Amino acid sequence: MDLSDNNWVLSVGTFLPLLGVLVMLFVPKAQETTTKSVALLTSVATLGVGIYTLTQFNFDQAGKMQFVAETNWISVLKSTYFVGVDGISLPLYLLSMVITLLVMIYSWNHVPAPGNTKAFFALMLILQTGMAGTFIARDLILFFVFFELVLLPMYFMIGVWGGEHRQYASLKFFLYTMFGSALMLVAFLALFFKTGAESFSIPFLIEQGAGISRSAQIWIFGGMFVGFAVKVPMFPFHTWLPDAHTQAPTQGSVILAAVLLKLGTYGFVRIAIPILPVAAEEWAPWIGLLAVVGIIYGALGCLAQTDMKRLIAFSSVAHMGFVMLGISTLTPFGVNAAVFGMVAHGLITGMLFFVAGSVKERYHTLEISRLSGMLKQMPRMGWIMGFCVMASLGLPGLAGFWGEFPAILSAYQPAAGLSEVTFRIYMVIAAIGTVLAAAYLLWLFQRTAFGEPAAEFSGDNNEGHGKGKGIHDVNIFEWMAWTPLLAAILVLGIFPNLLFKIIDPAVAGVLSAFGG
Amino acid sequence: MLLNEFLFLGAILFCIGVYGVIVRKNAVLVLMSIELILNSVNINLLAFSLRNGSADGQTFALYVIAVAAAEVGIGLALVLLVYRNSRSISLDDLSEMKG
Amino acid sequence: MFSAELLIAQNIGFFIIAAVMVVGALRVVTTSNVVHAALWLVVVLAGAAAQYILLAAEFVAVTQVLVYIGAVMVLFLFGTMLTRARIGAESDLNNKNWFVGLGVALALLVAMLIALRDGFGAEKLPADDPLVSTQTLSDQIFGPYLLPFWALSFVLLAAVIGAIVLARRD
Amino acid sequence: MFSATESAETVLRSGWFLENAWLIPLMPVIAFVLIIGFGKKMPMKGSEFGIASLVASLVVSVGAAYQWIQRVDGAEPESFVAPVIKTWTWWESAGFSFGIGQHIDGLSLTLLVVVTLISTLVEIYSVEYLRGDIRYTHFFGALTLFSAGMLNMVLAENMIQLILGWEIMGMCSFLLIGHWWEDGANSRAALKAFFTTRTGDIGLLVGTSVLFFAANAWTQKTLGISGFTVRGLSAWALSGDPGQAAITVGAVALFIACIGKSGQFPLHTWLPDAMAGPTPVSSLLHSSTMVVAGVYLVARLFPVFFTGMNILGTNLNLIVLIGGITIVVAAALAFVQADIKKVLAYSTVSQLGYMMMGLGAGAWMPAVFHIFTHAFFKACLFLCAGSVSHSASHHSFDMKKDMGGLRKFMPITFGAWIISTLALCGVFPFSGFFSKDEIIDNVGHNGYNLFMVLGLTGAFLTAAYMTRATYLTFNGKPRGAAAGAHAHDAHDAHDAHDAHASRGPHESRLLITIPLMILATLALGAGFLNPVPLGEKWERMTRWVEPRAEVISPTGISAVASGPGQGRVFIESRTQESKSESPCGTSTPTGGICVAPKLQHAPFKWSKALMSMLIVFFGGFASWVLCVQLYGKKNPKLVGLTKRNKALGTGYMFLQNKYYLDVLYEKIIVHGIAHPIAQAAYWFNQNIIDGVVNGFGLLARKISGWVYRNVDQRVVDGTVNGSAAAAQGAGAVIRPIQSGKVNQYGALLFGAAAIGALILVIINT
Repeated sequence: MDLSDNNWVLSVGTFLPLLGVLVMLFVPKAQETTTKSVALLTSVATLGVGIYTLTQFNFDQAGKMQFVAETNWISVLKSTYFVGVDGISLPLYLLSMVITLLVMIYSWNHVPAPGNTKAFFALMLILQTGMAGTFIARDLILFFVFFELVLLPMYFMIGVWGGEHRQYASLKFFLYTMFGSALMLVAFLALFFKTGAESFSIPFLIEQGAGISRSAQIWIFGGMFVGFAVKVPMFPFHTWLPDAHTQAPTQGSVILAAVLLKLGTYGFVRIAIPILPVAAEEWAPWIGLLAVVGIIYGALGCLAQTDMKRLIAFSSVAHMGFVMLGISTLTPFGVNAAVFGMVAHGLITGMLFFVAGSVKERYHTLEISRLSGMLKQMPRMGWIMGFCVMASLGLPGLAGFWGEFPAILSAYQPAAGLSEVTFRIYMVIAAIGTVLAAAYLLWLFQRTAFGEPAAEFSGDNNEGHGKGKGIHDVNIFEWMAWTPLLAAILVLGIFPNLLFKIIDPAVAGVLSAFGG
Repeated sequence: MLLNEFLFLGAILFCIGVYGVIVRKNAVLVLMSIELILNSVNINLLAFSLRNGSADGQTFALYVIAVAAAEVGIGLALVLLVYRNSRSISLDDLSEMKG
Repeated sequence: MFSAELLIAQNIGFFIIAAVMVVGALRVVTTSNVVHAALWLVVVLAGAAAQYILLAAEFVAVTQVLVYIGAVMVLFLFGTMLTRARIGAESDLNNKNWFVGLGVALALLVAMLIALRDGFGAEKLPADDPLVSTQTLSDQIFGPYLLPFWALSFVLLAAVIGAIVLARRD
Repeated sequence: MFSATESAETVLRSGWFLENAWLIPLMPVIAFVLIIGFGKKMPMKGSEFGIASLVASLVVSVGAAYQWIQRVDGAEPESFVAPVIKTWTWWESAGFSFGIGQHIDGLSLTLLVVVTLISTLVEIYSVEYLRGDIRYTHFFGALTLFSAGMLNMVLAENMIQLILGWEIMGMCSFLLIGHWWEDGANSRAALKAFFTTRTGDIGLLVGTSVLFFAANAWTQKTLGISGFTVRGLSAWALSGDPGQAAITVGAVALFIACIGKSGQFPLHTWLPDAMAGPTPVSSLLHSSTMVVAGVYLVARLFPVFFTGMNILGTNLNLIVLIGGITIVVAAALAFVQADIKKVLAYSTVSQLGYMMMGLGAGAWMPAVFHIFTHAFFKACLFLCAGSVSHSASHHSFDMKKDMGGLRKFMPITFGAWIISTLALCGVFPFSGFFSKDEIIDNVGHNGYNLFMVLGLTGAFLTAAYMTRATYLTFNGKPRGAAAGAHAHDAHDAHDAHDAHASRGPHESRLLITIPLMILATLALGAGFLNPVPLGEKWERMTRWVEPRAEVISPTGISAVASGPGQGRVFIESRTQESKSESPCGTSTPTGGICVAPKLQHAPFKWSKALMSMLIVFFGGFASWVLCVQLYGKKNPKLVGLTKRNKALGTGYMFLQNKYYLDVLYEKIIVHGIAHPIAQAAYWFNQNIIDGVVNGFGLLARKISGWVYRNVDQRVVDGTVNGSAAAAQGAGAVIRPIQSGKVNQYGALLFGAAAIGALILVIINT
């Protein structure tokens, strides 16, 4: 493969982190700073490559796969190392890099107990490779490998650095996803054999997929559905999420919310729907149903929470519901909204988890009833939280809205062949969901940020302006880690076209089977 | 002779072994069940080797046997160790990985 | 060179041995006495060896007898003794979720049987068995499969050391 | 047909201000950024940014208004005057393109001028009113952004942009109402306001979607613009294309949003609570912005509602009904309030009812004119109330406790108050008369007699409660804080201004009184912009603002007006097409489109006007007598009458509790969702779903035993929502699956394998 057409950038961008891990292995455990800086440098370099990719990306051809690299890999399985990005992959690919870098910065002085910086940073780098790889893989086996590669580091991250119930949470997370991906693998294999056992490459399967008999398609899609739905997570496969999020360390939650959940939805858009259009049409109403149930259900779950982090976790269920609703319409409009929603949710919820983590660090609790008057003790933190809350409940002008409103809009007119009535009902339910979202998020904000600080934290309280002991406002690392996210939320909110422009053609390609 | 006769036999043994692994509590018995599974695999290997008229199957069967021996050795050593530490080899009592 | 009778005899032999093996295997996983289980396992392994012969794999059969019935079983019995398992019957060798095991095992069985049936229907084994001589076998092992062989030897070495380390009393 | 048009071709004037009206919302936004950025460092703590930007916006809007008048006067009489439209593509998705831009015509300009003017005055007033407040800078930031939101909504060129402004306003109102959030009550009020309006917004989202998909095809075909655009929707609504179902659903959905935002019955309960915010906020919210947004939306998309609700077709429709009810219901509530701001709040609600009723009854122009006049006198009234509490009663708003007899202490405030009160009651020649009376008149004229009666009742009640408020505040003897006694239950006491505690009641500083005077003058004079009684040629507003119902060529509005010289084209020559029989609204226009339905105006009759005058005076007089007896002379017959008389008592209680609507919403609905339902869902989550998911584990135990223990657990520590407890419960359930036991891992492994294998088999056979 010649290097002229830049087909090396993706591989480099994906595997650079592993190189970093390799280097880290030779750094003695004691020298934490060195370890950190190696890790940080690695992810900076990775992001550098990512940005180079962005600059080289041909935006007029956003619909087409670019930087394609293909070489033999496992000839026995007829599986090739086949990577490439298009308008759908690129934003998520970059998102994963950015998030990792920011998490690294944040972790600089936030390494959760029980320490062991080296392992922690190494895991994050491995995670980065897995996530990036999943978004660029164009071969099912490759995809699966990366998909699973993501699993283990996260398992350890939760299981080692997590909260008191970490084993429970991590194991639940692990088993769930394992279960899902087992079925997914089966589905992949079935697909492989059904298409004449010739290749695992996605474009090939897209050509061949239509040939599969209807019933077989539906079965295979079912397998993939479970695999992806667990990751999304969709109701009723979501129960691992609150535990995982609540127990995971801040960094874990952020990566989980910002990128990992997107693997599932990405799988739907990239693999399940284009390869099995017929089955997709069969399943769409059910996916839509689960999506709206998830929206309402997640919202109700939030209202029942007393723990801030858990509440945010449940809100993810609701938000991913909007994404799935967009996808289930099978219209380009809806899927655009969904992809935008993925990115927006990644930024916003990631940010919310950052805030939650910092709050936990300062107050040593996330019990909503015990927190109050944050705006008094740390105004900046409070307003940042307010900003994220507003973004998360879909305020126009901030990123959240452009994932939410178009998704609702698209549900009014699903793709041909889907029942309009059903989806219009979904639309109304989803609209109600937005109100509930406003309810729980503002409720959260009002109870934690407003009011007088609780006595137990307010410390030496001279006429109400006294900062509590040990309660300091946003520190420099947090600023460094957060500013990009906040900026992105705002910018994408004001210029949604930045993203839509890239996504649109790619999505059109994905849905070509539906005449989209 | 039919190929399937052997394959079926292998399958049946395999499932019995699986049953044992799941049901048995005593570590030694679990190891035995694993032996069952390995043997069923061997039967398959040999059956195919005969069918394809190639020696690969047999070669692998040999390897499997060797590995099985090693595995049993280690396994029993572990059992012994465990027994020494907690005067029991009932797997129900061994839940260090409990969450 | 084989006559029809011999074939029939083979078949009969196969079924008898197979039956014995299955029964033995069932006892292994059901008996309530560890030592008995070990002995039943011997039966199964012996049966397996016999089947190998039917499958024209003498060398493997011999190895089976030597390694398994010779060494492994002894290991097992020692293990049983050393962990002071009562020679008599024991009350709770099985844990409570036997039906899970049953379910899973049956599911697996069904799946495999169906697959095999569809896969190899009534395919016959070559009657005039191209006897794979022990020589070819050795050529295989020390020829193309040399690397695995080395790996295997390392594994065994490691196993030996590991076993010593683990079981050493100190 | 175009040959005929050349003759009639006239060039519409335009101008820099009209072309660049989109600057109006932009400048406050920039100011907001500046304030947040380095407001704290500025000498005036950032307020200067806000005021400067708003003044700038005011200048631009006035300029634009002037040029619009030029444009209209330059145009053929009775011919449609194309709005000045600019659009830029904001974002595109899947072939749909969404623009952002400006839609400038008489209506939007009216609002623009009013909003910018009042925002400016309110901010000037706030400089004094909130001097030394803890979050002075934040306040100005939020206030400026709030105005920006409203302005953006007013000149929105399409629905998405409108929603943008609408929601930004909602968020800022949340921040402003909750400005003193140390007090839980305030932040709850803020939450309530946001949440209520947000509930209405379901309608906005749904309605927009419905209308978009219903109209887009037509608009794209005929006008080449998206189905979100205001003008597109208007033209489509009158084109005879829409199916009745779609447009009705859309209109109703949108109207629900308006009910929420404009505090119409039954979603009006958030409005009085919104008084928790600082007075300037209340003044801005309730005079010209927030609550007017809903009314404005109806007026803006009037054709949609016209067709969708079949206005003028029947003598009853949702809008007029809600409006009518709101007038009376809210006015009645105003009687039992002791808080002066709440009296005004309810009066606002009832005035909004007038506007809605007017729109619903096809009295478009009077309703819009009422928005215009009402803004001035209501803002003035609120600012008066603020001034009173600021300088006389130590930030208390309780008329009964802390006011009274302030007439002599604060003459300017009193004067302003009286003028605006008269305007509010609609006394000739104050501005209210020319708008409110017109509404009532036209409502009757269009055949909605029942609602005319309601309107008159409203007028009566208005006069009565305003008299009561005036009496309690300015007459009689100073009470409580006003008398110098320190108010401990200060309504919204904040750090500043305890300097006033020492000096008794006194007139406020200039920064407060000047806005008062300006507003009072407007409240007095604004009516003469459209004095119907003086006859046709005086009705300038009608001429400038009311869109003329003329059949025009699609190019008339679809093409973006770029620079001066935007031409219009007639379809038929003027001879046949005379004003009286314009088909717009009544029948499908042929060979062209309409963007406004044809509405006729009620001929003015002094007799009717006098009648309503009498009603007003009677109301005022009766109330005055009552007040003198009740509060002044403490007449034993009246004092505590509600306690003695059963019927009155219950009625009083009923009003006191706001018809128990709050109870319904908060206690039953919200509480219901937030607690039982949510808890149930969560319980379901923790136990049922997790239970199913942990099926492997469950199989390992006796189901009954599990249920028992779980129930037991829940009974013992009777909580399910605590995440810890839940995790415990779930943990107890899931333990078998992750017990660290080899067997079960084996079971899982082989089980999964078995399932996989089975599926493979099934697929392959």
